[in-house]
Amino acid sequence: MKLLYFAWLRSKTGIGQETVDPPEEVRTVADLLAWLPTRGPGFAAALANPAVVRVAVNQEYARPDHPLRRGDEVALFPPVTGG
Amino acid sequence: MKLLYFAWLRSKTGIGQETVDPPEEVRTVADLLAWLPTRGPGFAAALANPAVVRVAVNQEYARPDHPLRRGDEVALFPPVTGG
Amino acid sequence: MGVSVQREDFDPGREIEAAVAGRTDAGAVCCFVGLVRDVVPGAGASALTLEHYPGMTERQLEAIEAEARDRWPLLATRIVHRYGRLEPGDRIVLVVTASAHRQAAFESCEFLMDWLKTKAPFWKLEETPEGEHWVEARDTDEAAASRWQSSGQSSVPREIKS
Amino acid sequence: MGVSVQREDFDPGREIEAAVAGRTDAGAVCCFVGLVRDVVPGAGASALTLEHYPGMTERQLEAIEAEARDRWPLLATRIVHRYGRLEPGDRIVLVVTASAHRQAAFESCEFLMDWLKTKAPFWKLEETPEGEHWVEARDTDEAAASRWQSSGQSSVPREIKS
Repeated sequence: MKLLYFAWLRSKTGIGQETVDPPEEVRTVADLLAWLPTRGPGFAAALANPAVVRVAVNQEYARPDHPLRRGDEVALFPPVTGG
Repeated sequence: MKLLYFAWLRSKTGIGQETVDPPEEVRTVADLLAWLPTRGPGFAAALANPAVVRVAVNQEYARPDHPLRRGDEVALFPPVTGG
Repeated sequence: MGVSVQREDFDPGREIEAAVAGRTDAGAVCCFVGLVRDVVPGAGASALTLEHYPGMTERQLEAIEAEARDRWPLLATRIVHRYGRLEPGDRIVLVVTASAHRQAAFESCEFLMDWLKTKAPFWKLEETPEGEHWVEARDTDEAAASRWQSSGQSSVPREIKS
Repeated sequence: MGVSVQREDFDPGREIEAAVAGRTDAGAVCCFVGLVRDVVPGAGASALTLEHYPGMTERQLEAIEAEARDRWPLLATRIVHRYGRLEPGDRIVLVVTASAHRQAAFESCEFLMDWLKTKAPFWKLEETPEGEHWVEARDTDEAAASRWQSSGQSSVPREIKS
């Protein structure tokens, strides 16, 4: 599974892009957001407040119950501030 | 008193601009709109429906009770259609 | 930035540029351009002639512009309105507004157009295959302008957004 | 017509021109330009860097554009959004909409800007004298976007005015 981090999620994790192989119990977006902080203090800090983290699966906004597959591209980012 | 006619008020009266000396009883915009049709069939046709005639006195929109003076510039025109 | 009533065409890109030239406090520019529509498509030309009331037109446009600047925190405003004979596709009118935030720019631009349509002394004489006729005012334009008068809706800026 | 996400500047005048080039059925063009504001006036430069999500950005902009065309009778739409480092006064974003009548042009342009502000994956990193920081999303932008979702208000075009 490909993970992308943007804006301060990238600064806090120190990662722009990585490939991960989450445990089998990680079946939804919510599962992923619960699992990631267990990977280290940077991830814990970045995901301390999941309410301000937006998730896109395969470049479409996804809700917490959205199912995840092996080949998905999952992006994590704060609320957008363009325009 | 200077009178100006625009759009179809000009076509119907056949006049773009004229100087008139209305009788003394003509003291307001409403008086003027009542007097003008008595001046001939073109004026009667142009003012047949006073509800669709807008009046400006000295280049400001004026209501029927607006008082008139000798030196005023009074314009008569239909609802505007610019923009 | 003022008002122009002119026979000549105008350049929307240059007007947008001029509205915010040299400043760094404007986050939002809204520009509206009105064009001559071909009212009888396929039936050949349907040009129109715009008549106006020189003197009163400029006065009205300046009053409307001042009113917009009273109602919204604007950094620049520009109104250009043409008169004379115009063909389908020709530009008729331009309004540009600039503000720190987008809502003031959008609202004031709409406000100015609504008032132009109902208060500025211009009249359109349309050429159709059946001959010339004076375009009639539209009730929907009156309705659009009247919404800025009611105290209930949008008569003052809503909360500011960038 | 279409969407561009680019590092380069754009030309609002040319975009307005292109939106209605060769047509005589468009009576109204609305153009919005967003610019970098100097957030700390007088304190020297406060440039910003716009980060985006290549791929998803274009997808989102195209989806938003299609949505606007479903909701309003538009003859042309154009969205340009820049990324990279920008200085105060620089253009960031352009939206152009064209329609027969002005209300559709104004409303759809506002709609597109509201959605861009809340859905398009761009993030602003601001340089201030105290250092860099990520700009926070504004509740007022969410509120502005949500008005297009409620069925009560403006979700379908109101009566048409020219």
